[in-house]
Amino acid sequence: MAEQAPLICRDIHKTFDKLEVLKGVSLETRKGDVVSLIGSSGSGKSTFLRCINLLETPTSGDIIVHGDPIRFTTNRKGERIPADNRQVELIRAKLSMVFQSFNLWSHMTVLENIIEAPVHVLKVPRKEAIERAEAYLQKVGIYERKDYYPAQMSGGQQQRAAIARALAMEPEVMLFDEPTSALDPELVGEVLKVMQSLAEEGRTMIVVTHEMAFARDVSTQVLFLHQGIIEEQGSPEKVFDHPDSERMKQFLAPKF
Amino acid sequence: MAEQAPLICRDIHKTFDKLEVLKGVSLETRKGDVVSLIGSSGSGKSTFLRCINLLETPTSGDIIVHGDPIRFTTNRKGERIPADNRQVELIRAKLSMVFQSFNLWSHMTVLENIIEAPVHVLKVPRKEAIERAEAYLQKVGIYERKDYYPAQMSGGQQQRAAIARALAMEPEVMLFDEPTSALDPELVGEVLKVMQSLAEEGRTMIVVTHEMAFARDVSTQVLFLHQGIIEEQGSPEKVFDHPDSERMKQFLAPKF
Amino acid sequence: MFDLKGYGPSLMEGAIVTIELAFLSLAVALALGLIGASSKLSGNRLLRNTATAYTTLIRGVPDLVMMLLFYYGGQVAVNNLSDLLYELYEIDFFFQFDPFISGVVTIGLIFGAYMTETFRGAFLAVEKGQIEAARAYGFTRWHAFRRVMLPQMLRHALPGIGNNWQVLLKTTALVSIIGLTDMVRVAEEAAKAERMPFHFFIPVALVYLGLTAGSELFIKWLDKRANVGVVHGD
Amino acid sequence: MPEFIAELLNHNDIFNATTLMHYWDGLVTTVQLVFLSLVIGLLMALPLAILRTVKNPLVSGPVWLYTYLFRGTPLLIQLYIIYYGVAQIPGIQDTFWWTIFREPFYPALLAFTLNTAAYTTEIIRGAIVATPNGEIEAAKAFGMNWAMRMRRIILPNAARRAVQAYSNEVIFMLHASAIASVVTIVDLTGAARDIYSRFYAPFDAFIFVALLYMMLTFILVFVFRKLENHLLKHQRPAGS
Amino acid sequence: DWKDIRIAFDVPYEPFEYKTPDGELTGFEVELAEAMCEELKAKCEFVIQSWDGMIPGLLARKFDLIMSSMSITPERAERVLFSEPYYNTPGGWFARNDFNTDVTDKAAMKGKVVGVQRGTTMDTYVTEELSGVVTVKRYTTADDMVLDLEGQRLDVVFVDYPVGEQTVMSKEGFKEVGTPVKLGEGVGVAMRKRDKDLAGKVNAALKKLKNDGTYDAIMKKYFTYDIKM
Ligand SMILES: Nc1ncnc2c1ncn2[C@@H]1O[C@H](COP(=O)(O)OP(=O)(O)OP(=O)(O)O)[C@@H](O)[C@H]1O
Ligand SMILES: Nc1ncnc2c1ncn2[C@@H]1O[C@H](COP(=O)(O)OP(=O)(O)OP(=O)(O)O)[C@@H](O)[C@H]1O
Ligand SMILES: [Mg+2]
Ligand SMILES: [Mg+2]
Repeated sequence: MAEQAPLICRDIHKTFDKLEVLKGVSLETRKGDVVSLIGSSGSGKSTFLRCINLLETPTSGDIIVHGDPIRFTTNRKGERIPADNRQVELIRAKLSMVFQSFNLWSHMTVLENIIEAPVHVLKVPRKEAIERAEAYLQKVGIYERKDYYPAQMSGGQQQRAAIARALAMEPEVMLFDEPTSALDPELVGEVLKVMQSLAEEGRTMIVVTHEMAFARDVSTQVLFLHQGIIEEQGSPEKVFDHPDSERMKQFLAPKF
Repeated sequence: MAEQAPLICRDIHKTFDKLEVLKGVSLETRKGDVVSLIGSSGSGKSTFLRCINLLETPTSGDIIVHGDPIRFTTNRKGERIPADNRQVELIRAKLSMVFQSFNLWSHMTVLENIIEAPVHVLKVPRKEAIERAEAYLQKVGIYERKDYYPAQMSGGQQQRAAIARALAMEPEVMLFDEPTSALDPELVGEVLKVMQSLAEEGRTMIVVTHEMAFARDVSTQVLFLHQGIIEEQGSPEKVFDHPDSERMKQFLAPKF
Repeated sequence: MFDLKGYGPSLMEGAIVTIELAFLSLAVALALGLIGASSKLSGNRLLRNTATAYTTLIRGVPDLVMMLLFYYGGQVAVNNLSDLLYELYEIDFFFQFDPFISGVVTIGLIFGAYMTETFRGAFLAVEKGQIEAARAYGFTRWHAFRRVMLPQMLRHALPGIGNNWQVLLKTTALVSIIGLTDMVRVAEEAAKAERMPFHFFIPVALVYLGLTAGSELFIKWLDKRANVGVVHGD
Repeated sequence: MPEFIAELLNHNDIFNATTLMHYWDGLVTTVQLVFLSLVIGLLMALPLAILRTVKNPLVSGPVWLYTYLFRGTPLLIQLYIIYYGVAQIPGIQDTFWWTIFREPFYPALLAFTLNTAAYTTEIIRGAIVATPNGEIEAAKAFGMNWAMRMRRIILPNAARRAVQAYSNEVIFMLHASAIASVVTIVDLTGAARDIYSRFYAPFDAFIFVALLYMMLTFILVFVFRKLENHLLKHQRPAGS
Repeated sequence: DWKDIRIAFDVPYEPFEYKTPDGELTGFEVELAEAMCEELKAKCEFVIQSWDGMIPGLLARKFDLIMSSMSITPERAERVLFSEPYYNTPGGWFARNDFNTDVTDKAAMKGKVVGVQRGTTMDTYVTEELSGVVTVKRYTTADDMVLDLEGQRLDVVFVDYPVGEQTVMSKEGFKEVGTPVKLGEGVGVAMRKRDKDLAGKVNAALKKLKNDGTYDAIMKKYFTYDIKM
């Protein structure tokens, strides 16, 4: 039997009130896949990531994590909601996320932020969690800031803490929303290297990114989202070198 | 007489508790200057910008805006504070800022965010302020989102709203803290073009950026900050093509 | 010094009744408030409606009436039930409502409704991203509540809790209508007996002020802890 | 319908035209008293809350003392001291003030106002202090002075966090106004007490008045729900 | 089977029921109740109950009798069962020394402010006889009323005579005006409606006390005038 796909999304739609933000987005990943999600601002990239781990409930469409389809039901107002909270929690524990706005817990130090979920969700022994956290903090270069509160750190430091928090879960699927936006080119390179090594370990990653170099060199699949629709999809070579869509061509044209 | 320098900073130091973040940073600008502030994460770039408009009070050093040196005094706890709040407010009205974390006012729509300071601080007639705001919203491409609240917008949209808010002040000196971090390459190009056109109008800009292309092509001066010290300073040609410092060479080496 | 005309010991006893009542009802109210607020914000319509009915009804009825209804009305209901059982089945079933427990339950119920609103407001004031991060990491509801919501909402709730507590403290005086002798009741008796309308309220006010001072300090301490990692603007 | 009511009144010795008028007068008095004290109290609380957040203890200290005293002592005692205490001032009866303080309404209004202002001050202070720092910094960076920041950014922002706690305060005040009857004001509770002490039907008299209070509370809850919806619309998806 | 009886009082209401500073309950009605219990051969427990909870407490069986100066009125009689009256005190008019109006002259009384205790027979009397003539202010306690008389918010008060003696006349600057007025049906022991057997026993006991001189002995300890009914 073929290995099970870690994550399949089929025809995801999402509407905020009257605004349709996602108009049918599908995605199928294999183990070790690195999917780059590119597209202009407001095209629905974050919304799509948030739908995958059900921070937003898709208006329609299916999400299948490791062969386990998420069950939905409708509430009395006719809105679609997940049928089983327990299932959602279990699935989320397998998907970790780096938010575009970091969302570090402001009342915890960096280290506490990182060990929180491993200790309490995955039940990793505290000591081990701390060791693991410190290793990741080293990797992203903010080990000396481990006892700082988020508000005392620079933007890039916060972003790295958020990345370390996601890595420390050592999940099968990772969702990254512009994980290097606040970093300088040097650090961007380093963080991307860490991500690449994770991919080589066989973890699946979905990365919203504006780093075309990363999308081209590391990803196995590139999705170009435009106004809620996938305009272009395929291997990096295909998307970057032989794009079909006009929009993609325009997006790639040098601007500055 | 030579034209007055819009902004001079002399030997700025800033210490948080015991941590010395800025260790003597100086900067002198002329009208129409575009100063790029580059450097790794945590090197003190944001702190320096925040010192310039006194959101942080420098522990020592002078700031002179249009020939007007900011007066300091010490409070009872022995901390240095600005001596004259009125002076600080007047100076701030001449310096507008785009924050790294946007800091849009959450209880106002985008349009309200943008006209707020022009109407109430600069006393621009409301109608005129709205017209101006709408023009800038068009420029950064979020005109259709003008009646949204910040929480209802994507990261890139929020960042563009913050840029429009700063532009609408039409100030003499603008401080940008990573103004394109959340934008896709296409938009980055567009925003940078807007900024370039403002420079051509004779406005002075200080831009913290990780876009080396922008720093190289548009700026008149580049400052490379490392651990609170200016490691390298000068014209883009000098800094990028003939750097003196080892750190700068390392920073520029291709990483990915 | 201050002449208590021999009412010192009974004022003291009354103060103890007041303090016990106040703290026990506070515990009930805080628990109900947390449950109520989480129900009101939950997705479950039944829970939400029950909590809304609870806060609206309880806040609607004047405290005095609540007290009368619960204690005397409840007792009359039990009496009627007991009569009925005896007439029909000869079952001897009867119990007396204990005034102290009734007082704690009634005041707890009343202030639980106010706490519900206070907590609900505080929950709403917590930044959405903070909770999303918790949910994104697979926290169970309870875990997200305990580790993220609760500590973050506390700083928004504290001023409201402080106010509710002040009002609760004074509401304990109501228990005299169900036959308990709290310090206000003692002071009233003493004032009438000695014909000194203001005199005996001075020690009562001092006890209240003392309790207030204590709780102010405690809340200040809590506030400091709840605001860890937060930068305040001015 | 009218016959049904007439019949009900005929069969009921407590609710006749006279007692109902008595309740009505009480209702009017309660509404006046509560409404006025809340409005004036809120207007007082705004500046007081702001002063309370000032770092200088010479400014914030007196405000703290005021809220401490007025939250720390029972409203009944405050009312007593203001109502009976004023009359004890020698010679007050011959001054202009007596025309105001002779009637119980104004002393009660004064006591209620001072009391609710103290509580409201604390609520607003808490909300002000919790304003996100980034938004304040943005206001500073755009050259807003302290007063403008307060007026345009901090207070509107704080209103969103204060509204639930303030709705409690409003309902507290409505209930607390019941003690006005101890200084001879015939408010709703006063009316109920008059009728109760005549007919000795505690459940009937008090349940009826409870229904009236409930009706007032429902109106308040409704108003606050609308207000909250309005204030919190920035947290909901766009378009609604 | 009335071997254990609980009797409720609201204190203090001098001289009918009040506590001495050391906490002992005493007073005219208390002593009368003690004598009555002896007569009934019952073990009596005295309960302190504030006025607002008096009738609810009786109905909820928190106690069995109220002997706390509860005047018999038709309205109250609808809810509770009264014994034969066991005392009646007149209402007295009291005012500041500078008050010179004839309280029986309705024309002269026009516009005056009269204080009464809420729910007393004096309240009913003033409300029924003088409404539209004077302004009536109702108070929960007599002391509050005296404060307002002192503070000139009231012109005259109309209270239970012994209460007036205790509260008004114990201070300087006040006087009694007019003559005391006998009002109402007097004060009775209140019971639950269903306890008719108890009422019979109470009435018999009270009658016995009134006749064998016990009542008069107790009354003399507290009053200089006759309140017996
Ligand atoms: N309130 C504070 N308390 C203590 N340390 C602080 C505080 N604010 C900033 N720092 C420290 O100051 C240093 C410089 O921060 P700054 O925000 O200026 O960095 P930056 O150059 O802007 O970095 P980035 O590119 O990541 O935004 C960081 O190491 C940070 O941890
Ligand atoms: N709560 C909301 N209510 C209404 N509209 C929303 C809401 N959240 C997002 N949107 C809209 O949905 C669209 C997609 O947003 P999304 O955050 O997915 O964009 P994005 O592709 O991540 O953009 P960026 O690169 O700028 O982060 C935007 O136009 C935004 O205005
Ligand atoms: Mg996004
Ligand atoms: Mg920065």
